[in-house]
Parts: sequence; C-alpha cells; structure tokens
Amino acid sequence: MIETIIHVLVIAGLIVSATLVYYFRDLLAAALASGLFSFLISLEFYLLQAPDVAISQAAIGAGLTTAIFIIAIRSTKRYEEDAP
Amino acid sequence: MRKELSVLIIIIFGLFLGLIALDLTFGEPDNAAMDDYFIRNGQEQAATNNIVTTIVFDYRGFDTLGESTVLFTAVVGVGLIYRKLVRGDADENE
Amino acid sequence: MRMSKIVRFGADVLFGAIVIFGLYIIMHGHLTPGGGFQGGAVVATGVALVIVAYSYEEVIGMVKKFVLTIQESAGLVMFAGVALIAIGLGTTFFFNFLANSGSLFGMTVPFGPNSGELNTGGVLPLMNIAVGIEVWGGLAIIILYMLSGIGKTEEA
Amino acid sequence: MIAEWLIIIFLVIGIIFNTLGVIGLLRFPDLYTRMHATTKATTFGSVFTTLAVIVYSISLYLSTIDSQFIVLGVHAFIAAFALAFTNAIGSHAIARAAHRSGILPSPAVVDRLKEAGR
Amino acid sequence: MIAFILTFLLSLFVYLVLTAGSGNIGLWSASELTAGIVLSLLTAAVARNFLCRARNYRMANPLRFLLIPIYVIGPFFLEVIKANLDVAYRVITLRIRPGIIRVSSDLKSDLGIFMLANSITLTPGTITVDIDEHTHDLFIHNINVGEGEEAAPVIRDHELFSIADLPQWIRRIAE
Amino acid sequence: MIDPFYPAVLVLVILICLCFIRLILGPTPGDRVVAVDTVNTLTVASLVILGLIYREVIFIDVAIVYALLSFISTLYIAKYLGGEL
Repeated sequence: MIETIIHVLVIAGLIVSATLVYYFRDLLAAALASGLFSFLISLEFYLLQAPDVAISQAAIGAGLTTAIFIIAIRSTKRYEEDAP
Repeated sequence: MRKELSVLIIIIFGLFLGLIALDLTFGEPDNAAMDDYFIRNGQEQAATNNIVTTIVFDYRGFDTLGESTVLFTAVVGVGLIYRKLVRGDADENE
Repeated sequence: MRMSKIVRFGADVLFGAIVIFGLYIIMHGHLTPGGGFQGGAVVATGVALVIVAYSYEEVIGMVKKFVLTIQESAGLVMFAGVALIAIGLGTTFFFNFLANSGSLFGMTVPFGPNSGELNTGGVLPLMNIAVGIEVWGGLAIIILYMLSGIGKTEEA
Repeated sequence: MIAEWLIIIFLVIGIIFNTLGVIGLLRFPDLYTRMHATTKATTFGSVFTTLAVIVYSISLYLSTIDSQFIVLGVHAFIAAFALAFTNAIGSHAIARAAHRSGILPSPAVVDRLKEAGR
Repeated sequence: MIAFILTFLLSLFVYLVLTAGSGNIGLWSASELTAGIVLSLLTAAVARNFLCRARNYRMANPLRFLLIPIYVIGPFFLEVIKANLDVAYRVITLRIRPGIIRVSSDLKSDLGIFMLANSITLTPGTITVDIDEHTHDLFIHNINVGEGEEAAPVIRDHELFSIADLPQWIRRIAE
Repeated sequence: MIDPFYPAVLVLVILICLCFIRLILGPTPGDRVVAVDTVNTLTVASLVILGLIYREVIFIDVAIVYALLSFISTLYIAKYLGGEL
C-alpha cells in the first residue's frame, strides 16, 4: 500500500518536472528541471529494482548531461525568445 | 482556442494511456520462454552472478558492440565539429 | 576561471575517490549492478569535476586530450579483439571461451544465490574493462571539446 | 529490543530535521538563510537516517551471522560520509556564485564581502 | 614518487573498505587483494598529481590521520548538534539577524583551510561564502550576528564556536 | 512491531514533492539550485533506506554513486551563475 503511494508520488514529481522543463523561459532553470527529472527517474528505476539503469541514469543523466547543457547555454544564450 | 484544444487532447490521451496501464501486469510477460532460459542457464554457462551483465555482454554481445560504435561515432562527430576551433587558425574555407 | 580554493581542494581529494570507485564498479561488473558503461561514466564524471574546478588553461595541462583519444580507441579495439580471439580458437564470435576453464577469470560459481567471487565470469570482466576504458575516454573528451569551443567564442 | 528503539529514535530525529530543513527552504526570506536550513538540517537528518540503517544492519548481523549485513553497514556509512562531504562543498559553491551574480542578502545588518569589493 | 605511493595507499584503503567481507585472508579474498593492488596502481598513475598537489607531505603522518575521526566524532559532532538545534529554533520562530562578516584565521595549509571552511559551513549557523586567496580570510554568512559584532571589521575564528575550540583542533591536525 | 522504514521513505518522498514549490516559485536561479540540492540530499537518504528494505547489499552502491556525482551538476551551475565558466 505504502509502496504504491510512493510510486504515485514519484511519478507525479516526474510529470511536474517534465512540465516545468517546458514552461521555464529561463533556459538555466529548464536545465535544472531536466536534471531534477533525471534524479527522480533514477529514484523510480531504483524503486522498480533496476539498479544498473539507476546507476547509469545517475551518472549520465544527472551528472554529464546537465554539464553539457550548461556549457551549451554558456556558449549560446540564456533566455529563450518568443516564437515569431 | 488552439491551446485549450491541445490541452484537451493531451488530457484525453493521458486518460487513455492510464486506462491501458491499469490492465498491464508488471513482471509477467506472455512470451517468457527466452527469459526463463536465460535465468536458468545464465549463471552456469557464463559463470557469473549478474544475469544482466551476462545478457548484455555474452548473449547479446553484438548489441553492446553497436552501442560502443555509436559512442565512438559521437565522439568522432564532436571532434570534427570542434576541430577548427581548437586549432584556431583560419582555414581556407572561411 | 578557476573556482575558489575550497572547491579546488575538494575536487583534488574527490577525484581519486571517484576514480577508485568507478574502477571498483567496472571490476565488479559481473557481480554487482553496474559494469563497464556505468563505471566508465562515473570516472568520466570525475574528470568533469576536475574540469569544472579549474580553468581551461590549467585543465589542458592536467588532462591530456591525446591520452583520452588513445583510450577511447583502445577500448573499442580491445572489445572487438576479445571477441575476435574466440574466432581464432575455432568457436563463434563473442563466445565466452574463458568461462569455467580454470585459468584467468575462469573459476566456476556455485549455483543459486551467493555473494560471488571476483575470479569468475570468463571474458565478461575483460569486456567490462574494455567498455569502461572506452566510455571513460569518450565521455571525458566530449566535455573537453565542448569547453574548448567556449574559450574560442569568447575571444572572437 | 534496544536496537529497535534506537532505530525508531534515529529515524524520528532524521525525519524531524529533514522536515525542518524543507520548511526552512519554504519559509525563510532570502537565499542565504534558505541555504542555512537546507545545508545543515537536511545533511544532519540524512546522516541520522543512515545511522538508523547502520544500527539495523548491525542488529541483523548479530541475529543472523551473515557478513553481507556488515558490508551493507559499511557502504551506508560511506554514503553518509560522501553526502556530508559533497554537501558542504556544494553549498559553498552556490553561496559564492550567488554573491558574485549580484544576489545580496536582503535583510542584512552587515555585508563585509561587498565592502571588500569582491 | 612519494605522491605516487601515498595515492596508492589511500586508494588501496578505499578499495579494501569497499570490498570488506569477501573472503578469508583477513576479511578479503586473494583475488580481491590482487585486483585492489592493480587498480590502486592505476589510480595512483592517474591521480597522483591531484591528491598531493601542494607537495606537502605533513599529512603522511598516521597520527594526524587518527586524529581526524576523533575530531569528527567528538567536538565536531557536538557542534553539529548544537547548530542544528539553533537552526530548528530559527526555522520555527523566524528570529534572524543575518549578515556577512569577515573571519581571519592563521591557518596556512590547504587542508586546514578546507577543514575550517567545511566545519564553518556545517556547524554554527554560518556558511562560508567566499575566501580571500592571499590572506586566507573567510567571508561568512552568519544567520544571527551578535549585538555589536557588526562593528568589528574582523573577528577571530575561535569566537564563532562556543562548545569546543574547533580551530585549535584543526591546527593540531593540519598544521 | 510495525516496520518503520517504509513510512520514513514515504515522508521523505513527500518532502521531495514539497521542494517543487520552491523550484516553481524561486525568484532567482540560486533558489532553484538550492531546491534541487535539497532534493539530492533527500533522495540519497531514501535510497539508503530502500536498499535496506530490499535487503540487498549491492543496492547501496547506487546511493554512493548518487551522493558523489549529484553535486557535480550543482558545481557546473554555480560556476555558470558566478560568471566564471
């Protein structure tokens, strides 16, 4: 029972963070939200007892992808412009 | 108007997927003959405790080879993109 | 630019810890969750830690791009080479010729749940090491290349 | 028996401090004070929940002589240590970056760093 | 060479802690010991210029190493408990008086500065915000600046701690 | 006696969800970074407890990886915010 509630909460957090990635106009905040998405999906993989995937998600998705995003934002620009 | 319509479509689609997910049972696929074979014989044939590694590197070795090649290609692509910037000299193309 | 002294010292201490931990994950790939890809990603993230703590000019003196390139290629060659040795022995590609043979990584495991022994697994540890070396080099060099792009656009 | 009470006490302390940290994150007025709540309280709480895990693994080892529970305790201890170590460095990095990017402490009686011209 | 050996020993220690309880030579099996030595040699080859960057081998003394766990369990932990009760009180009552103050310490080595900064971050209602790279003065955000403390341009490091004299301990360990 | 570990994980996950409020509200990017950092700490705590619940030694390794690596993205963001990258 409690396990089901935990699953539901984590998946709700996943949906909220994925929506935030879409809504943030500040790309730095969007990169943060996508990093948070990676953290939470790593937790969800762990709850589903798949530690291999959880490790690779924690290392790749949470560590390296955020770093690459930040470097890319640094070399382009930070704020998203409105669509023409 | 378009925004409301798209939100409506998303909600309907989400409910649809949720209804489908109610019927699924995790961990009991229908065609499980191959899984059973791996689980029964993997530890003995590859002399390994971690079945996941056994499948990734032994039974499905070609997949891993392709995955490594993909990573290699990605690195080569990144290197090609940034090559001129690294060297810093004006090429004849510019 | 470099970050503050505290972050730099912390990165220096943590780099060794992350490297040995990633090598532990690579080496125990056939016993515990993880393996070549995961361990290589962990070590590459450690390299990213060094990159973020120091400035780019200092980093290219510490982390050699040439060594990482050689690592990346050598890992792939080693991975395919281990698979090719099996053909040389008269079996199929990717055949696990070392398992249960009694030589290196060749001990047999008892059936059923047990905590495991490092000296098992046949060619799987070798392949883990190969993939680990490759992923270490590849992911680290991607970040280095992207960082070099920043340094150039700033001057221009 | 005493192990069970210790586990309960450690877990309750850990949960209480984690909750206080999150409440502080939501309630405090500016970034630096929020960082006080999150850094100290959540690190302390997480270390205490990890201590509960260590105590439970030791009691499991004493009841069933199985060395894997000792390994579990040691690894949990390493996780707690790494957590405290990285949290301190990370919060220092965030505070320094925030001050450099121009976020000043809004209710502040004194700001020596700004006076030093950094 | 000394850096290589020190890094080797430290990483071997970490590896042996990670794999404890695997066999019966002591706590380890023979293959784990072999793998640990090989991997530690590799780590030492990669990371020898990082761990001993300052070429300061004062920490190679094992007595100083033994002091670190005593420091963490003893005075540091007491300060942590007091600091957390303090933060809990301030979270509930919102009675804060924040400010950034300047703290001077006569610590010279990197490890000393590092330990002092992290102790300050984790303990008495303070966070290290910045550090002066030349004079090693720390700029500290204090959540409750005492009455009259904001007038002093520089305060000494031991005035921050009330239960135990942590800077004295750090000086004993790292200097 | 009730197993106290599952309720503890439940409380931690609820706290993780509360951190989203600061992530959405946070006026400056610094506040958002602090919120994400808090989520990291809470997640490591819940990972350790879950590893005990499943009685698997090997699961704790994930928590160590997480604790060691999650702050690297924090460092990158901090370096960018400070204008040093």
